[in-house]
Amino acid sequence: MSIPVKLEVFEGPLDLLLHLIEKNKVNIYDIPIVEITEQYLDYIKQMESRDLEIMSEFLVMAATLIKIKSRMLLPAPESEEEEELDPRQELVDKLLEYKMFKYVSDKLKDKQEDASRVMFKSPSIPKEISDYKEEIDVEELVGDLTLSKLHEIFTSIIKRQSDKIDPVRSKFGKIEQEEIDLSHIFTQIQEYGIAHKVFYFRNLLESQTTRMEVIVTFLGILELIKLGRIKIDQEYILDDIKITYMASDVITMEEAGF
Amino acid sequence: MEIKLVEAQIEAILFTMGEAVELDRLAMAIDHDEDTARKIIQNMMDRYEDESRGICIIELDGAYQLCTKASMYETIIKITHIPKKHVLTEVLLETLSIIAYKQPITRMQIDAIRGVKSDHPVNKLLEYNLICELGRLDAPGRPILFGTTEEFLRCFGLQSLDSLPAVNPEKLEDFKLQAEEEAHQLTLDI
Amino acid sequence: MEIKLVEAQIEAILFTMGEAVELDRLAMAIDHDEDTARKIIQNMMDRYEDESRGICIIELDGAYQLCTKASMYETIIKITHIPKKHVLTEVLLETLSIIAYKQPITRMQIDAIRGVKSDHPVNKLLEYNLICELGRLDAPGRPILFGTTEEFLRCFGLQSLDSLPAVNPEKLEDFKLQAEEEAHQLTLDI
Repeated sequence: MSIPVKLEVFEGPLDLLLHLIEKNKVNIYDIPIVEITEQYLDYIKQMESRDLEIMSEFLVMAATLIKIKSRMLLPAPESEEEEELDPRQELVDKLLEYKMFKYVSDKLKDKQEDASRVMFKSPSIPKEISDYKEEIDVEELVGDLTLSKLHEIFTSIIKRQSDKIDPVRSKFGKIEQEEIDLSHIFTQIQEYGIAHKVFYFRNLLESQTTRMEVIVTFLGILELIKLGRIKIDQEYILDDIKITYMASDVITMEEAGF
Repeated sequence: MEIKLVEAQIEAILFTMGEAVELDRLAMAIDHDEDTARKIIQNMMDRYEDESRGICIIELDGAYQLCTKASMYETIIKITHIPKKHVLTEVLLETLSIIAYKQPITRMQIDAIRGVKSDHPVNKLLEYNLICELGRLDAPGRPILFGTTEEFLRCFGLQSLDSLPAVNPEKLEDFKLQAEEEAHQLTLDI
Repeated sequence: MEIKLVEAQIEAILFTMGEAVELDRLAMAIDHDEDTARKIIQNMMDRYEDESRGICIIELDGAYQLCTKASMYETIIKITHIPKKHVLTEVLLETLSIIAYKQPITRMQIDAIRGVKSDHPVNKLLEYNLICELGRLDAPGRPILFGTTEEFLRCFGLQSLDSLPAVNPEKLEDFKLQAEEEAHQLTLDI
């Protein structure tokens, strides 16, 4: 798929999704999830964000889309008493809420423009009322606040702060931010595939623990399905995904065309 | 006339102070109760509407301030340079509207609605004094709660939070209809 | 009425400028010659004489300025003496306690501990004279260092900062251990 050379900048995954929905002129209540997910993934592949924080937020949404997509591809359980909720519902609600705030922020912008035409005047207390420096009675302000109360407040702040420090990670010392290399993981999955032929998604994750790595691995799997190099089965919902590697060689990401 | 004198006093106070003056302080200064003070000010506000007046009284959350009428803008910029106010970017506006409508709200709740981290816009809005900390939520981690300031009301020409543009459920329905219409006009190629 | 509009414009200009504005500048802004402008202003001055007005226009050497009437003096003194309500909010207390125990401390360090920009509470505490600037840190940007004032000591009945209750290092260790234990009890479900 061809993508415009200059990528638009989006504030976040919801912003991007809304844009795609509008661009495709589709109903937000009935998002063609397959199409939108594909375009979404195309977009984030083009993103050259060095900012892992931002990138990971886009990736989390990618994973959500993929999850919804896979749930929609599954046949709905037949004899369920309760009617199955549309897997898209939660996302739709989020999108609508976000869209609503985009709408009101536009309204507020107009209001601000109108209001900026109004001028105020700075105080002009006559000089002779020289004692106008508003007296603040500090003693009254402090009131019955005691030192021990102040101490208590400080202690709780410090406690909160040490709670925030993850004791496990903080022991690692300085953590170098790790670049997650999609092409490397892409190759790894295939090498694993050649060695094992049939394996489970969970097997791939054994050595990988960060959320980012899980997401990237999952993206890699999706690419390989698209390329027809693997096939996946999942007998029951939430069951581990069984992967069968069908090719016998390793293809690089460049060769695969991205 | 006693009432005329009180009006003059209120005008003088608002003119001198420049900033918004709370009703209770005004009432105290003119030696009347708050109800009477409010009525007198309401009355004055009506009379400032006269087309020969270039200034008016605005209400900001129970405080009153003198300012020029918006229609005077063109004339004023002829004579004086008006410093540009902060231009709020989309991100800031978006974050600000979430805070305005959902206050008191924590940063995490803002993040959840926006789908992205909001530290930066929140700090910028604090810096511009458009939002402030309201305290901490009584929940694990005791996260900070944010809300809007008087400056926010002034900057957006709002009397109080009640005068925020309404977002009613009907509006959501509108979005729905709009989306459906658009969808009907197209043949989808899924 | 055209003349009414011009009056409104003059009022708005004088209000915004605050200071005295020369006749020729005023005339230019309202698109009239100086004679007409002067006549209109004279007329306005008469009407400001009404007892319901607290402000008036004065002429100073061919320039005009808005100011409060002399008779309003007592009222203005009164309002400036009615104190605003000041309270040490949760936000202020938190910031004050950090400064008291960590002084000398920069604003950035306060931000880091609180997890949010703290310009506003710091400025308020400065205004209340509970904290003051102690100098500058010898580091890039030479940030200001803050500490508590004598006023602070007096209000809390302290002889010197040494009498601040200590937060001992052991206590800190305790916190760390606690946090670690809690972390161990969690099974990570990644």
